[in-house]
Amino acid sequence: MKFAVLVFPGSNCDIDMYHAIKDELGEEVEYVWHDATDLSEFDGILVPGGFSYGDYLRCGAMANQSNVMVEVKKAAAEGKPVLGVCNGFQILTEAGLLPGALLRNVNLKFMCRTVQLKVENNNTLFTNQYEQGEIINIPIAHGEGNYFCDEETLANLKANNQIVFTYSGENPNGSLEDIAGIINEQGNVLGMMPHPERAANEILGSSDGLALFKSIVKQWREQHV
Amino acid sequence: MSKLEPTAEQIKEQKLYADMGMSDEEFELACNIIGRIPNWTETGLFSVMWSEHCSYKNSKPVLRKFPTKGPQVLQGPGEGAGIVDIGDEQAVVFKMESHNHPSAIEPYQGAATGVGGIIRDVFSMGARPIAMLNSLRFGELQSERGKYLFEEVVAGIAGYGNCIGIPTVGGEIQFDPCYEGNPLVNAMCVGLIDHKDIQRGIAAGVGNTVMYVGAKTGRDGIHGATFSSEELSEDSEEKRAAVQVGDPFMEKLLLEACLEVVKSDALVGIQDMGAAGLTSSSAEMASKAGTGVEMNLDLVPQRETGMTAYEMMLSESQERMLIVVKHGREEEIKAIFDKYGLDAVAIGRVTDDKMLRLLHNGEVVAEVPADALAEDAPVYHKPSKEPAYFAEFQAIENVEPEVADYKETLTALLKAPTVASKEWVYDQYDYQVRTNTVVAPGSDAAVLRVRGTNKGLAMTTDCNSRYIYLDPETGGKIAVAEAARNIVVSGGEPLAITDCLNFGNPEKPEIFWQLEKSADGISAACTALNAPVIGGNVSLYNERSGEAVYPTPTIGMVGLVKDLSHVTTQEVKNAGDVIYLIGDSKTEFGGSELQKLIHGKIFGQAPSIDLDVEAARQKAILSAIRSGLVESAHDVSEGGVAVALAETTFSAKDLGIYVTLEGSAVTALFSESQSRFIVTVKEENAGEFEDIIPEAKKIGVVTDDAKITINGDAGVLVEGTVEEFRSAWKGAIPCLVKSEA
Amino acid sequence: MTKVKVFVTLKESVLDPQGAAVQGSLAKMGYGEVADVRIGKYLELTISETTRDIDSVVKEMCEKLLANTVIEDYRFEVEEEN
Amino acid sequence: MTKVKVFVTLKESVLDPQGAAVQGSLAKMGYGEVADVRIGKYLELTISETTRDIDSVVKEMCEKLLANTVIEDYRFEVEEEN
Ligand SMILES: Nc1ncnc2c1ncn2[C@@H]1O[C@H](COP(=O)(O)OP(=O)(O)O)[C@@H](O)[C@H]1O
Ligand SMILES: [Mg+2]
Repeated sequence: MKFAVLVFPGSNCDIDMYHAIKDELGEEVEYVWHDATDLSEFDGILVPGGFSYGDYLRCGAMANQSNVMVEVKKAAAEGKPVLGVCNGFQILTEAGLLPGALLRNVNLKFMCRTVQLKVENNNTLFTNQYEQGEIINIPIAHGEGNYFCDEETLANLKANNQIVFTYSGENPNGSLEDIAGIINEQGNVLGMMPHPERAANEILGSSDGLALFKSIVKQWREQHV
Repeated sequence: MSKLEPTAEQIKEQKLYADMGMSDEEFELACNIIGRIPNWTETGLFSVMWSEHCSYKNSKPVLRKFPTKGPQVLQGPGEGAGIVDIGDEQAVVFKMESHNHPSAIEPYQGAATGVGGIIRDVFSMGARPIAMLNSLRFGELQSERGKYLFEEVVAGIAGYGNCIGIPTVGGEIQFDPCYEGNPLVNAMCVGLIDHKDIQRGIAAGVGNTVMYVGAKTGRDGIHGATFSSEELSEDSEEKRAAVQVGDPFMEKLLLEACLEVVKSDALVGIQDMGAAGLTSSSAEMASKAGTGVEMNLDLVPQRETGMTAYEMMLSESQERMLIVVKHGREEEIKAIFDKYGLDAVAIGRVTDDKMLRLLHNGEVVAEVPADALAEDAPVYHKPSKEPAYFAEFQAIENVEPEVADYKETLTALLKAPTVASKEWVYDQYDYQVRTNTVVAPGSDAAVLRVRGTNKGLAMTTDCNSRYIYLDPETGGKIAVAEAARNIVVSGGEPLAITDCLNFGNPEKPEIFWQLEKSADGISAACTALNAPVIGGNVSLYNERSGEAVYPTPTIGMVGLVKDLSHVTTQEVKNAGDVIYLIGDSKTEFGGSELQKLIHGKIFGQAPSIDLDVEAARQKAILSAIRSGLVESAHDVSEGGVAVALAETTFSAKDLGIYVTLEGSAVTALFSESQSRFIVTVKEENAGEFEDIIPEAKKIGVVTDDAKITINGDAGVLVEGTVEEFRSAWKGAIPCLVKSEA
Repeated sequence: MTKVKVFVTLKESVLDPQGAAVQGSLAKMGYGEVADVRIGKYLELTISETTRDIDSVVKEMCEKLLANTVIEDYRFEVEEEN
Repeated sequence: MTKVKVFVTLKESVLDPQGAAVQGSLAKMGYGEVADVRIGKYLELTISETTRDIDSVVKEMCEKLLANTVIEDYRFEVEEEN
């Protein structure tokens, strides 16, 4: 399986994502610059964290104007897996690929720590390697991860089982309903604030994030043999 | 804005140079060097390059004392940052720098631009920055202003470092009233480089092209270096030109572009525009290469209209670099910067006449020998005098303070902001980005893996300025020794140090004495511990309304972890492990947390240190760690053994400790004697461990009850749950920051 | 040159933790009379001569980039040319 | 209840990295006519009845908290009471 890691000016978790795929997962992966106009050779799109365009104005807003986002929308419509982590999640909401928005953390501070997540839905292409209800340790590092959407959207998310991860125990940023990650209705676009790519090797404290990437590959293999 | 500039005659007659911080003698010297009276722009060039901040004119004689050589050193002091070999054709690059005065005026931007500046120093060597550390000093978080400074400085460091995507992995913070009006903000950057990519800041090759890259020049920070070379006073706020605002996004682009450019053989030299911006970078690059540089200022990218030559040359706008490129290959280089949307403009060329020549609006507006600016600043041997307080303190005998309740005292020490958990701070730093952080903040040194190898780099910043105030020479030794201890207990071998010498006004003989003596101490310890000085920074005039800060020569040290399996952390690991204490606890309380707690001030003698003992012990501990015998290791610092023991339980999972300490209780618990360590070892390895470190004393065991029990000769001294001590330690800073004054 | 002032504010229904924090600080500082604070963005655009209709261009920019209409409202004022 | 609108902007000579980045994005999006963007803060204060003089209270609050006068300027408008 071949992954693209998008790189916007100011992305900074791009190499983390790249190495998680290459070194820990052992799959093919390439960096793709923000002005790329063709993603057809890739089977999965990873939108990494960081501070695209400095996160000036609004997190993810300027990145959403890049050429490559047109292609990301195409890939999403074709049903390819698209994963946005942290700033990647913010970009996907700005792009309208996922509902809602991410506001400033309630304590108004950037937070870096490892949190516990609950797998709310293991029946997705991103989570099939987890147990339903499993608690996993994944780091967060963000200043604006406070998920918000209106009531109607929330009702839809619930009705369609689109809430994939919630914070378990402590809710670090004030997210609505402890939401840490959501998926689109079609089930192929996932956005989450915590960083699974930072939890891909025990030497860094946790390898609980690896199963997420393994889930993507498993599903893809099943469909492509 | 372009009002008429004073003429050369006016500058001389009205002594206008004095406002720029130049003395009469210095102005005369400048006149002699160029054989005429310098014009306004030229006077500006001299004044800023001859400021303490750029020329080290007062501190040079002191800096010469430092040992700077060793087989591991690839680049010592003199370039943007020092470089040390780590094998496999790789090297580590690091440096620390202060941004004290800007942070006192505008703490968020002051700290942020300090971080940005030190990062540029590292990537201008061609290195990829991999980690940031810092060393901070504030007042005691009692006043609103004090809290504001603390919160904003931390936010500024976080804001810049997080955005640019370099993990901030460690640091240290002390709180003392002497820093209330003049906080210290020292930032350190560590980078990684392949030997073949090492760059230098030189303008070599007559006819080559000088290019300006990065952010546009504005009127911000004009005369910043001069401002840093004066005491702070009530009118400092007004005196300051437009405050520099950091743009970490711009710097991220500049960083990536420069690291691409250094791979090109079209690049000849590169240097960041730090203090004194365009002036220092051009003059220094020419001087180092033995060439001259001619620049046409009309071509400098400008953010504001109507800027004069003087303003452009003295601006300290951030996120800019000066590079020298082989003639004819400018377009290749420009293409790389274009990709990142950055300005890269040819503004001049390298000449053979050793002059810095500036053109503006078709006229030569300055013509000064580059060496005169970069090399020929006068060097002063300031008078030095032992302050009266020193003899008084030395005459005070070491006595053991009285403590009524040991548990209460331990709790109070854990709550002292200098000892308390710094989690509130490092929670705001992205310490994991780039996924190499093996040991995150919270243990002794931070450890990063070197991707693609099995090696690691341990790093720390340390300086107990209270000891240095009491006894600069001894305190200087301790600062280096403590840094080395933190490296060693983490499984690393000290490689080298960088330092940041934060002192008061060197024109006061007592301050100069502090500077000299602490440099002696640092030198002795660096020699004993085989950790040469590869670079650093001097920040003098740290005074507010005549009151100097404690002498604070911060030490930043990097060590090599030869194999990641050696990585060791401070928290205890398994119930049943044996706890050892290495080193004697003596009646030493001068400058201690306990003294501060009881008396509200410090006095007396600093703890003593024997560098031979220190070196031998560090060697032994590292060898035990490398033999795989050590489960956890921690050095004993502020607050003594009781605090160190408690700290070993705070991030352990449901474990506790049960120990018995010999000797007088207050000394055993709270003395701050040096060269002590706490180590835990699996029971089955105890014999082998004792063979390596015969002097290690078994003091107890790790328990599974999450309790801390410390016994003395005559029974229980301290007993409580880990949780009650942990919450005191963890809650202290958040509580201070929130509470009202 | 035309100056345009753009105001971007959080929608009524969206929580404004920053505004709440400022209101809390003001109360502590003795300004109890400040009952509510909402914080938004204020942008000043300088627009050079253009053949396009300023109002519709600015509206477009707001919709596409300057505001996120899921959580924010915007309004703008076009100043006299000079 | 009185509404006060406070505008906090960076001083002229202070760099505005946000504004510069937004201007760059707008240019790429085809809005080349936007020559300059400066970004500031816009605060809406709701002030309950008070015996103090609104103007001087707001000025005080701006100086002390709402603006960082080292790098920012501020101005405000007091709206009619209702
Ligand atoms: N300003 C800071 N930034 C990041 N980490 C910090 C800072 N201050 C302290 N820390 C971290 O907190 C831990 C304890 O610091 P400290 O008490 O200074 O340790 P030590 O006494 O071993 O030098 C260390 O891991 C250190 O890196
Ligand atoms: Mg330590």
